[in-house]
Amino acid sequence: MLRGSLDMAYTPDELMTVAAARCVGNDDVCFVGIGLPSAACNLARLTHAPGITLIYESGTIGARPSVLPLSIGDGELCATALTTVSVPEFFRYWLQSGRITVGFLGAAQIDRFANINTTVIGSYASPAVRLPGAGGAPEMAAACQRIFIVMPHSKRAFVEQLDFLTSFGHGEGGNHRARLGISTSGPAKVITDLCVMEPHPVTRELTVTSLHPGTTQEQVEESTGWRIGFAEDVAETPAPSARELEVLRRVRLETEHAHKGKEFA
Amino acid sequence: MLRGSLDMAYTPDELMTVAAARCVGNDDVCFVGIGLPSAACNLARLTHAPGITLIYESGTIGARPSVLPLSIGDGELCATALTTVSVPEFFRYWLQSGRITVGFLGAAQIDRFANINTTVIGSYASPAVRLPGAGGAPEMAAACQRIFIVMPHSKRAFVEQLDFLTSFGHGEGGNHRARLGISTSGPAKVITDLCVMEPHPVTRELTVTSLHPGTTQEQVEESTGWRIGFAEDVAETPAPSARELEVLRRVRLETEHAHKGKEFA
Amino acid sequence: MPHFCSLQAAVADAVHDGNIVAMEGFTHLIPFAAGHEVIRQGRRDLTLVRMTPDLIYDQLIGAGCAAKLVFSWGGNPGVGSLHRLRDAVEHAWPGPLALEEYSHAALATAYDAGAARLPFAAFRGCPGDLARVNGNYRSVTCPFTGEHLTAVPAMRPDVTIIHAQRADRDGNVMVDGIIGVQKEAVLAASRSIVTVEEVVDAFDGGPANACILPHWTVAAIAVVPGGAFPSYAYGYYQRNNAFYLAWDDIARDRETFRAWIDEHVIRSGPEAFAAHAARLA
Amino acid sequence: MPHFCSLQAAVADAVHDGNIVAMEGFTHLIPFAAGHEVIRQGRRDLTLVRMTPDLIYDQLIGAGCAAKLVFSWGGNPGVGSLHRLRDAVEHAWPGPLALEEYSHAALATAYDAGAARLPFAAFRGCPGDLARVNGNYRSVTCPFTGEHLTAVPAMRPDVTIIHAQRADRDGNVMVDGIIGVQKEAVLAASRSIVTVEEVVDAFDGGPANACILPHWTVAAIAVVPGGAFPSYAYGYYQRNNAFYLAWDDIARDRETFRAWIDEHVIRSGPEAFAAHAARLA
Repeated sequence: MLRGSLDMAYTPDELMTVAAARCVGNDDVCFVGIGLPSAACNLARLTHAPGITLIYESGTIGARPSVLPLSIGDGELCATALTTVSVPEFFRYWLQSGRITVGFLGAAQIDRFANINTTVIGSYASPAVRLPGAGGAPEMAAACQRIFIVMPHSKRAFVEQLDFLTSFGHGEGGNHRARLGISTSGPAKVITDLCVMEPHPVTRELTVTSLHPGTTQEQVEESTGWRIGFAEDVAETPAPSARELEVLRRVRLETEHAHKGKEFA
Repeated sequence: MLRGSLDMAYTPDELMTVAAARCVGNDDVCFVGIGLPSAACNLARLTHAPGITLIYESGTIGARPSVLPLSIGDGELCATALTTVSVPEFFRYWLQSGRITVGFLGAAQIDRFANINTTVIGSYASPAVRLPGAGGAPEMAAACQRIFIVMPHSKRAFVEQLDFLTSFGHGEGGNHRARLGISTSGPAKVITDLCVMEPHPVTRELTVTSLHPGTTQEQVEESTGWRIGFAEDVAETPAPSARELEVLRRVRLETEHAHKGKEFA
Repeated sequence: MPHFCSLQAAVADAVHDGNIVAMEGFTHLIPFAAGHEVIRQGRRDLTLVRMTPDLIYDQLIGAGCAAKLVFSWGGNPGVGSLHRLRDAVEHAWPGPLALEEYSHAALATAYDAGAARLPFAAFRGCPGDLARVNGNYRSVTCPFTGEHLTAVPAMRPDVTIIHAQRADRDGNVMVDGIIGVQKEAVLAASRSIVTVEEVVDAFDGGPANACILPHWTVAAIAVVPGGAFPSYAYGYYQRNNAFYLAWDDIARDRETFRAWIDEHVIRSGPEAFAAHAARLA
Repeated sequence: MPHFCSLQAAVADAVHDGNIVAMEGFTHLIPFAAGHEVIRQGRRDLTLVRMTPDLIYDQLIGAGCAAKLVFSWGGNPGVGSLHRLRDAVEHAWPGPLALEEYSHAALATAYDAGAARLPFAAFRGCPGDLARVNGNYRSVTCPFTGEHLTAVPAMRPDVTIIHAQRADRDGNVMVDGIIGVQKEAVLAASRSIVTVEEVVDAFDGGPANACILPHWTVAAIAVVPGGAFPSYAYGYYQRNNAFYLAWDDIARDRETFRAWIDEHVIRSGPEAFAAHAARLA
């Protein structure tokens, strides 16, 4: 589905990606996951934040991929990186030391305090769906200075109660992070294909602060598994600019071309 | 002072070095200190143990210096090494993990159980002589599979009571190491300019097992600060071979030449 | 001095039923040829350890080699699920699979402690349910600040298997590019097998601080060009993303999977990987 | 982005009286020019941290900059004593010097913990008197095996100063050769100064796993060719062993030492080091 005026049509995914890209700046040091976060961070690098540092958990520091990686350890990341360190060093010296300013996360489930589940749907012992698991997410959620969560909006994903708490967001809300001795600020925004949510300054419950062009409050309410609140002044998310769309589409096209590779014989 | 027949004359220092070199074999992985241990290990490498691995605590693994280093971090070590790792990695992954088969130590003081002092003469709080300190020695004494101690024999050095226990040898003797959970075998030989001592199989007290050519039991007794014991069959230390002397002298000559360097202006 | 030998001999010698086996390579240099050899030799009841199980453990699990999986992220990178892993966990096919699950930070530091032969690793953990389902998440208290840190036991595999770009004639092994936890996994293990793209006379002109495993840390080396396919060998050949995508269909169905294993693993050998070998200019 | 500036400005900005200052470089790339600048600026009551104090801290201690020394081996490598260090400890000249003394393994792992921003490091310690005279040797118990390990607090300097071969124009810093604890010391510190031999356009052709400090980990960079003299810069110039030998005489006597400091430090500047700079083919 394309939205916007005819000459500036864009997909919900493109809007999400652009909105995520706008969260990071030139001086940020970003922990980048594969998929939409990688697209967003590289879009930022190729537009308003040329000096941004992108780090992938494969230990590639300062990667500048010309095409988006399919895995977090693609050769392109290493070839363009300032340096590549071992994975234990990456987690010990670089992530957990608190040097990374921004981390992007996705999730299968998220709750009202931006805690997330990437482990199982159903019970842990006999899950209905076994998901990939934690990866770098738990320590990223704890150690990055700010966290942005990017995921499509649906009632299955935005749930009243997580099946498993993989990565800690704002816990039970309020100053729960601080009470546990976590010094970083945690999830700052949740960006979906419908809206942008931010934690309430006091309760830390996610609140809609911006609706994407064409989205209604009702749509958000119907897609959220708890009674979602809205800020007093809900803004309209700025549409992607022509330049942002152009760069994003070019990178994706080049990526698609590069990843076709040779067919498996 | 030269000993031996005219065509095979050698100094006590040369005999010590050759005796030390003979302690290591082709499959050994040696933690090498500067000075006599470095000369001994490289002599071994250039004669009977061409496959020996020499590691200096600067993190240079598999160094094959053509001249003997003046410091444990000379450029020659890095240039000829298989690889050079960081100092924390060296101590964590390589030394303390128990991978190093042989370590050489020297000392200002040693006691009857081959415990050594390289820290102070006199009291710690106001020492008569402040020595360099521990360096890599304590963990080397604990983690290398076998330890060889090489030092000139004198009453000031071979003492009844250490002023400071820097590196643990056989402690109070007997199975003291095992009682403390140390799995390595500890000091195996002490090589001096007079003799070779080995710990008694049960008491672990140092016992003379070999006298250097021309040395008497009385000389050893007069140079030792405790009542030193002798093995039932005290051997005569084999004199250096012509080949060993030739290689050792050539390396030392080349080293002297190389280290003169440019004068300080 | 490691034993230069066939992959068949190396696996037969080092990998036994019931072993704790780590096959590492963080998205890069994944030792697929060695994994296939383990399947071909019919090993059973293995505890498979790997940060990112990837297709290699999907294959071993589906082929019935594993009793337990120790891991921190189990997906098909950039594609989706590992269907054989899911089938084992969700439906106990072809048998039940016990899980011991960590975060990347926890498992990476556990390997680091294993390489240092320390009994545990301490790190700044974080609240969540992982510590509830894995009894190996414990706590230590800093004796200086009183802070509680998370502790996990050191990872000490019986056997570690990695793939590297090259060995020299003495059996020293060089890994270049994304080095992951390969060095730690080898140093943490009781014994190790390395498959390599090629053997060179010397690592001349190599950097002073390259990631090199000295010959006395490696038990056996087998030359298997292309042995990391469909993952990649930096400087040699690229990741075959098409295969990663194709695997989604192959592995989704038990019969398709079995047929694939039969054709490409059971009725094949390490030499088949040579078709994927290349040396980038 | 680090501030490219003069060494004078970098030291004036970052090094304050009473600071915990680490100047690292394990026999290699010892930041002598920066040490001289600290002496020239008359800093006092510093806690100086360095695994191997070497001549650089002999100079700072003799010049009266230090109240305390944290170290693990304090000699003139291959030559003998550090006479100014000994005079301070044995005769409190030019003032008393407190010691906090470790083994190399302990101090190296303390830097490692500092870089990881962990509060302490655990390692397999060994019996001896060091733990008796340094209250920072404590104990932690493995929650899995019950083994008692030695714990030391993480090393977290206020300022770390290192010398490196080169920076690029963005302020990234590359260290090549014996890398010691330089990376850890910079990452463990609140702020850092790096002196470099030269600034290059890019680290082209460098190895994938080179030791590089990204620009956002470094506060200030000063270009000081020859700044590691009389130690060395791998690939640039060799260690001046003759100076290490000559220092034994210079430092043995208080007056000779004072005259040397006056002539070569107080009435000199960083530019004097350029006479020792070179680039090996």
